Amino acid sequence: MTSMPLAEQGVAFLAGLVLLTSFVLLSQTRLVPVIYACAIQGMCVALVALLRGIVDGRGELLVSALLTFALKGLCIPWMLDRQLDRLALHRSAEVLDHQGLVLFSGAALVVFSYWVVLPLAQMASSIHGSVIMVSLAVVLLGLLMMVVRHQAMAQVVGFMAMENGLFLAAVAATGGMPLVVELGIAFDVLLAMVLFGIFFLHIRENIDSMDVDRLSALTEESGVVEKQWP
Amino acid sequence: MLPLQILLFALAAPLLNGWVDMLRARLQNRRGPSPLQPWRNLRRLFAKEPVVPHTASWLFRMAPYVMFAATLLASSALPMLTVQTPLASVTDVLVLTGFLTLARVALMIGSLDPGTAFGGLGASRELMLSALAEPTLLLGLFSLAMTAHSSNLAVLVGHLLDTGMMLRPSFLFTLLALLMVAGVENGRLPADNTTTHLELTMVHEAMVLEWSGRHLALVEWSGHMKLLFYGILLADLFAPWGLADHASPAMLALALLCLMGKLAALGVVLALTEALLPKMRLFRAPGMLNLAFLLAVLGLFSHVILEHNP
Amino acid sequence: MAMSLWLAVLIPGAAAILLAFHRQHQAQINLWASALACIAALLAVLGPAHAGTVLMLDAINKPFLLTTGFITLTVALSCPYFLEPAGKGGAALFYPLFQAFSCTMQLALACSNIGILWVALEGATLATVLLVAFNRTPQAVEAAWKYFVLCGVGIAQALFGTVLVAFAAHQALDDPQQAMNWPALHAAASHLDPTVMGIAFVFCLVGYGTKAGLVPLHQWLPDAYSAAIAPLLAMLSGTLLNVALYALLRIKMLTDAALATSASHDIPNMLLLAFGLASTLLAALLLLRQRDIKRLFGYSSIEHMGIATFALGLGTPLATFAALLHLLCHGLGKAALFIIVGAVTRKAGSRSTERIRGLLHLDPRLGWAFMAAAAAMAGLPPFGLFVSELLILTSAAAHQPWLAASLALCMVIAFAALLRQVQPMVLGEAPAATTMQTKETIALWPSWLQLGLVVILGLLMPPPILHVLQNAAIRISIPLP
Amino acid sequence: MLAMGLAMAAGLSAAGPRSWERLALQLLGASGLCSLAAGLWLLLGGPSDAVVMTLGVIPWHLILDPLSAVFLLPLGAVVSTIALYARPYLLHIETGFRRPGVATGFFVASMILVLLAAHAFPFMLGWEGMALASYLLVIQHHEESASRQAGLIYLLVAHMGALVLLLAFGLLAHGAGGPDFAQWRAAPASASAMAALALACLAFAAKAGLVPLHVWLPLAHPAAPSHISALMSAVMLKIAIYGMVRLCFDLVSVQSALGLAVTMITTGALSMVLGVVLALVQQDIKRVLACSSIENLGLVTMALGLALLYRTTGHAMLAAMALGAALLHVLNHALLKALLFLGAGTIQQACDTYDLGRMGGLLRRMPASGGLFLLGCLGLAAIPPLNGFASEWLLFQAALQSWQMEQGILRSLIPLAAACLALTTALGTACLLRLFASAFLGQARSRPARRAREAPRAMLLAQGMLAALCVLSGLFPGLLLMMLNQVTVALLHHPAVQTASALIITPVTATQASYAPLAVLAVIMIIALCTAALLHTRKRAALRRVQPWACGLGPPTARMQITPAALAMPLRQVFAGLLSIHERLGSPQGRRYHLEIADRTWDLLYAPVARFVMSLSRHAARLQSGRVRLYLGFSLGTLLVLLWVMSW
Repeated sequence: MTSMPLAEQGVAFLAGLVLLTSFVLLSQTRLVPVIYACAIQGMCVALVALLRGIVDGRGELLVSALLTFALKGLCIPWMLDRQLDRLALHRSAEVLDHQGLVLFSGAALVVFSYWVVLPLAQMASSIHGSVIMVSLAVVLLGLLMMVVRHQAMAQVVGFMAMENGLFLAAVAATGGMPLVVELGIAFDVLLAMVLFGIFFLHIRENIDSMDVDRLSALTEESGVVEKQWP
Repeated sequence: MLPLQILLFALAAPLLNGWVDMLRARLQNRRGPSPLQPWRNLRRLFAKEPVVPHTASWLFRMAPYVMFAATLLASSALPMLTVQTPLASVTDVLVLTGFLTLARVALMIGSLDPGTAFGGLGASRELMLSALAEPTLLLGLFSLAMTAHSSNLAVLVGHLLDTGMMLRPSFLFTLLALLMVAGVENGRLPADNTTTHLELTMVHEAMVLEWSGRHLALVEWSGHMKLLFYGILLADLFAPWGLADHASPAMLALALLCLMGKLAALGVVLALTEALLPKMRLFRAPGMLNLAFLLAVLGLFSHVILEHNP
Repeated sequence: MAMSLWLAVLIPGAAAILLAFHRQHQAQINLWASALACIAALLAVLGPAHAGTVLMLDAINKPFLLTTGFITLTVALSCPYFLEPAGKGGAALFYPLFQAFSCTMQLALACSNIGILWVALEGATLATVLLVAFNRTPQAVEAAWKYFVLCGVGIAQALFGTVLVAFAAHQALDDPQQAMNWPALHAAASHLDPTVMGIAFVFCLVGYGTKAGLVPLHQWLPDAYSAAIAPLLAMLSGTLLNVALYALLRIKMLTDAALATSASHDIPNMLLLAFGLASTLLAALLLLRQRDIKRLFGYSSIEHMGIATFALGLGTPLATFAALLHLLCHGLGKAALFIIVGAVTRKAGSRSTERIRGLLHLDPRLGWAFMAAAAAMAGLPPFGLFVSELLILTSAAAHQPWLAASLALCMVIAFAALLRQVQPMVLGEAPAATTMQTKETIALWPSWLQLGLVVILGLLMPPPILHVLQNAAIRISIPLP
Repeated sequence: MLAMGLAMAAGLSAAGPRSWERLALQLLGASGLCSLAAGLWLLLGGPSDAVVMTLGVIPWHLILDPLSAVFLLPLGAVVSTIALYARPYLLHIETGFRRPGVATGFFVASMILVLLAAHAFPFMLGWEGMALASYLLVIQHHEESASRQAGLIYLLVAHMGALVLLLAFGLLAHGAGGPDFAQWRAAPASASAMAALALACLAFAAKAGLVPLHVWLPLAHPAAPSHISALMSAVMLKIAIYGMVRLCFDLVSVQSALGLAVTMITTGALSMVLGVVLALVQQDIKRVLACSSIENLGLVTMALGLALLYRTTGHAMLAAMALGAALLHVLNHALLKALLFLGAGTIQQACDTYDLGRMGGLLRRMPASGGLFLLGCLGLAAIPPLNGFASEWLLFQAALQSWQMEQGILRSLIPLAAACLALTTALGTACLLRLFASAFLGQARSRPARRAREAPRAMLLAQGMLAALCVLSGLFPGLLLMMLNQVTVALLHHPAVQTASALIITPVTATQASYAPLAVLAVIMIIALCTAALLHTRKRAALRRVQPWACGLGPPTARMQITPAALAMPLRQVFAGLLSIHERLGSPQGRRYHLEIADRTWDLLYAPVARFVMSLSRHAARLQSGRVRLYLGFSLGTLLVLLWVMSW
C-alpha cells in the first residue's frame, strides 16, 4: 500500500468504499438509507474517474466524471426520493428473509469474482487490475440485490448499483471509453430512471403494493386442460 | 393322354365317395347304399330342372361351372397313373393350391349371392376353416418341395420314387398335417358333417342349399372330385410305388390297380375316422387346424435342420 | 454509398423526433419515413463494403440491414389497421417510439463501434418497453416490467463484456482510440488475450442471449409477446432477435480468433450448441401447453432462435450459411405471421387457441394466409426454413450425430405441437358465435410478399444474395489468420 | 423430365379459375402418359438421360435410370387413369377445398422428383413436398373432425420420417464426402454407413406404413377422396419401397447387412399378418383396402429382406430373383389397388356411403363396376390366372431355393417367413372375398344401395383400362419380367428370371418350376365351355325364378342376411389377441349391438409416448413460474456457471 503513489492510494480507497456501499445496500431494510447509500456509491465512482482523469491527463475523462457525479450522485437519488414522497413509502421497511445467508453469499460472490478476474489483474497496469475485480464484484452484488429484495424501488437501486459497477469497470479497464459512448450510456441510464418512475405509478395503480412477487399473473403453471392426443 | 386322365378322374370320383359312404354305413352296421349311388344321384340331378332364386345374379349360375373346371384342372396336373403328366411342366404344386382356392372362392361367391341366411352362415364358417387350412396345405407341399429342391409335382414324385422311402421325420409330420387338412377341406366329420341339415353344424351343406338341377349336380361332382384329388395327392406323395414311368399299356394297368388299392385303403381310413370321431364344436376346429399348422411347420423345420443335404 | 448508409440510420431517427411533436396524419409520415429508410438501406447494401469510423458495411451485416428495412416498411403499412382502436393518443405514443426503435435497429447493425452497438440495443429496449405496456392492462404492465428488468440486467452484463473486449483491445492494439472499432478488432483478433476474451464472450453471451431469448434467460419473451400488439410483435420477432444474434455472432468471431491457439478453443462452440439445444427442447415442450396464440408463436420464435444458435455452434461454413439463411427466413416469415395473427385475433375476436375455429370458413383469404405462414414456421417444403433446417440437420449429423438426433427430436415435438394447435384453428366449421369484430379487412399483400420472399430465399435464391451469404459464412466460420 | 414439368403445370393450372379445371385434368393425364412412356422407352432399351442445373441453394441433379423407370410405370398408369376418373367424380364433391387439382398436381410432381432425384437435397425436397401435398388432399373434407385428425397424424408421422431420413443422409454425406448420389456409390463401406442405412430404412418403413408405424395409413386413406387414396396407396407407398431399394442395393455398400435383412424380413412378416387381420375386421370399405395395403407392403418388404439376405450370404442369383419378385409385386399391387380404390369411389358415388354394413346387392344394379371390382379382388387375392398370383408364386420360388444357404439358423428363418406368407395369402383371400360379397352380393341393406345407379362412363372406362392392364400383366408376366431383368442386372448383375418368354417364366431351371398363366387360362376355358355345351344340348326355357329358401317363413328380407361383421366373426375370434375388441350391448334394453375394434399398437406404443411428452412439458412449465426474482436468479446462475466453465 505504501509503495504506491498518492493517486493510486486514493483510487484503491475509493474502490474499497464502493464495495462497502454495495454491502450496505444489501443489508439495509428501510428505503431512505438505501437511496443515500446508492448516492454515495455514485459519488465514489465519479471520484475514481476524476482521479484517473487527472493522473492520465485525459480531458474527456474529467467531463464524464463530472457528468456521472451530477447524474448518479445527485439527480437520480433526488428523483428516487421524490418518487418516495409521491408513493408515501418513507416509513415502509421490508423484512429481509434469511439475512445472514444473503450476506454470506455476497461475500462468496466477491471471492468468486476475485478468482475469475485474477489472470486479468496481472496484465493490467498496477492498481487498475484489482479495480476491475471490485467492479465485477459490485455488478454481481447489484444483481444479487435485485434477486433478493421484494421492493420494486430496491430492485431499481440494485440496477443502479450494477450501472455504477459497470462505469467503474469502464474507467479502470480502458481509462474511459470514447466520449460518445459515455454520453450514450449516461443518457440510457437517465432514460431508464424516467421509465422506472413511470412504472412505479403503473404498478402502484394496478396492484397497489410495491411488492414484486405480486406481479406473477403471467405463468405457465395454470393447469391447462390435458388435451388428449387424438 | 390328358383327356383320358381327366375322363378317368371325373368318373372315379363319385365311385370313391360311394365306397366311403358304404363303408361308413357298414361300420354303423346298416347296409348302406351301393358305391354306384352317387352316379345315380348325379344322373338324376342332371335331368331335373334347375331353379334360381330371383335375388341371385349371373354369378350364381356361373359359379358351379368355374368350380367344376378349376377342380378338374387341378386334377389334370396330378401324376395319377404316370409320373410325367402333360400339364406338369406348366403348373406346379403352388399353382394347384391356387386352383383349389379358385374353386372354393367360386363356391363361396355362389353361396353368398342369393343373400339368404344359410348361404351367409355357411360361407362365414367356410371362410374361417379354409383360411386356416390352406396355409397348412401350402406349407406341407412347400416342405415336400424343399426335399426335392423343386416345386414341379412330376419331378417331386420322381425324386421320391428313386430315393426310396427312408423314414424321414418331416414326412411323418407333413402326412399327419395333410390328413387333418384333407378331413377339414372335404367337410368330413371332425369339423363338418356332410349329411346333416342342422343349421347349427352344417358348413358345406349350408352353402350348397340354393343350387338345384344341373348346378347342384356340378357342385356335388366337384365336391367328390376334390375328395379324390386329396386322395391321389396323399397317395402320390406318401406312397408313390406303382406309378408308371412311361405310358405302356401294361404299366398303366398295373398303375391303375395300385391306385385302386391305395384309394380303397384311404377310403377305409376315412370311414373309420368318420365313424369314431364326434362332430367338434365350430370354435374347437381352429384349435385342431392350429395343431395341423404347427405339425406342418415342425415338418418344415425338421427337414431344414435335420435332413439337410445340399 | 456511405451517404445512403447514414441516411438509412438517420431517417428513422429524424422521423421519430418529428412524430413526437407533430400530431397530424402521423400514419403517412411513418409510412413515408419507413419507405425512404428501406430504399436507403437497399442502396447502401447494393454498394461496396465500407468501413467508416462510425458506420461500417460488410458482408455480414448487409443481409440483416436489408431485411430490417424491408420488415419495417411492411409493418408500417399495417400499422393504421392495428392502431385504429387505440385512437389519437395511442397513435401519438406509438409512432415516435416505433420509428425510434427502427432507428436503433439500423444503428446497431451498421455501427462500427461495439460501444455504440450496446447503446443502440439499450435504446431499442427502452423504446419498446412502453410499447409493450401499450394497452394498459395489468398483464401488459407486468409483462413490460419483467421485460424491462430482465433485458436491463441482461444488457448490463453485455456492457461488462464490451468493456472487457475494450480492455483486451487496449492491451493488444497500439492506439487506444481505435480499441472499439470492429474492423480494427477483427484485424487484431488473433493477438487478443485468450482469457480476457473468454470471459468477455461469456458476459456477451448471457447479455445478448437474454435479448435473443435463449433458454435459461428467455422468460421475458413469452410474457412480452402475449401482451404486445401485432405490429410491435412483428418488429420484435422480425428484427430485434436477429440483431441480438448478430451482435453475439460478431463477438464469437473475435473470441474464435483469440482462442484459436489456446486449449479451450472450442468452448464457445460447445456453449452455443448447449444453449441452442436447450432452447429448442424447452420451447418445443412448452409449445404443447399453449392456449394463447401470440404466446404460442413467441415460443416458436425461441425454438427457431435455438436452432440458429445450434447451427452457429457447429462452426462449419455450411452450417453458418444455413444459420444465416435460417435467421433471414425466420425474420421475414415471423413478421408476416404476426401481422396475420393480429388480423386473426381481431377477426375471430379472441386470442385463445381454443376459441378461434374455422378460419377458412370465416375469411378464406385470411385463413389461407395464416395457414401458409404457419407452414413456413413449421419448416414445410416450399419455404426457406425447410431448406435451412435441411442444411443444418445434414451438417449436424455429420459432425455431432447424437446432438443432431436430439435436435431432430425437439423439432419433431415442436412441429407436432404447432400442427396440433394451428390445424383446428384453420380447418373445420366456424362456430356461429364469432361476431364480426371489424368490418374493413387488412391489406394482406405485404404479408404474401414477405412469404414469397421466404420461398425465393429458400428454393431459387438469386446468385448475388447467394454470394453475399456465402462469403459472410466463410468469414464467420474461418477466423482470420 | 417432361412428365414432371407437365405435372407442375397441372398443379398451377388447377389453381386457375373454375373453368380451367378441365385443362388441369388433361395436363395431369398428359403427365401420367408421359412418365409411362419415359419408363417404357428406357426399359425397352433407350439411354438414361440426366439433367443437371443448380437453382439457388438446391442443386437439381435428375437422372432417369432403370430402377426409377420401373417405378415410373405404375405412377404413369395410375395417374393417367385418375385424370380420366376424376372429372365426373369431382362434380359430386361440394364440401372441402374448391380446387383439389392444385394439390394433386404438386403431389404427382413431387413424387416424380423423388424418383428422378440423384442428389440428397432434391430427394428430400420431393419427399417432404409429397408429404405436404398429400396432407392437403387428406384434409380435403376438413369439415369432419375424423379427416382433420387423420391429416394431423399423417403429416406428423411423415415429417418424423423426413427428419430421420435427413439425419441418415447427413451421416451418408459425411461418410462419402458430399450429398451427391454418385459420391455415395463410390464411397467405401464404413460403420456410420450401416447406422445411416438402418435409420433410412426406419424412415422408409414409416412412409410405407409397416407395422409399428402403420397407424396413419388406415386413417389417412379413407379421409382422402377415392382417386387420391388410389394414387396414395398405389404409388406413394411404393416411393418408400423405391427409396429402400435405391439405398440398400444401389447407393450404400455395407460389409454385412445381415442384421438389417433379418429385421426387414421379420417386420415384413409382422406387418403382413397384422395388416391382413386388421383388413378382415374393418367396417369401412376404404379402410379394408388401406389395411390390405399394409399387408402387401409387408410382403414386398419381406421380399426385399430376402433379397438382401441372399446378397449378404453370397447368392447373387437368388437375390436377383427375390428382388424381381418384389418389384413385380409392386407393379401388380399398384394396378390392382388403384382399380379397387376407384371401384370404392364408384360405390360411394352410387350409394354415398363407405360403410359395408349399408351396401349389398349392388351387382344387379351396377353389373359393370361389379365385374371390374370382382376382377380386382380375385387378382389381389392371388388366384392363379391373374397377376397377383404371379408375383407371390415367384416369391415362393425364391423362398424355396433357401436350401442353398449354409447357416442353419438362416435356413430355418426363410421357411418361417414362407409360413407367414402362406397364412397371409389365405387370410387375404378371405378378406377380399368378404369385401366383395358384402358390397356386391346378396340383397341391398339400405335405401341408397337399393337405388344405386351405374357409374358414369368415364369412371368405368378408367377402371376398365386398369383392369385390362391387370389381366395383361397377369397372363403375360414374362413381358414385365423381361423389363425387371434390366433392373436386377443393373443392381445385382443377375437376371431375375432365367427365361422370361411371353408365355412361360422359369425362374431357375425348367426342371425346377415354371408357370404359364396363358395355358392355365386356356385349359380352364376349354373345360368350362365343353361342360356348359354338354349340359345345354337340350333347349331349356328361361330359368325359373323362385323365392330363396328361408325355412318357409316367407320371402327372406335383407335383414335376415349375414352382415359383414358376422362374416368375419369366426376369424375375429381366432385372432382376437392381435386387436383390442370392445363388444357391448347398448341401450335400449341391450338390443343395440356395438362393436368397436381398435388397433392394439395404438395403446401399446403411441399413448404412452404422448403421455410421457405431456408430463415432460408439465415439468418444463414449472420453469416459467411468473416470479421476476426467480428469472433474475436464473440469469445470475447462468452467468456464474458459464464463468466457472470458462475458467477451466
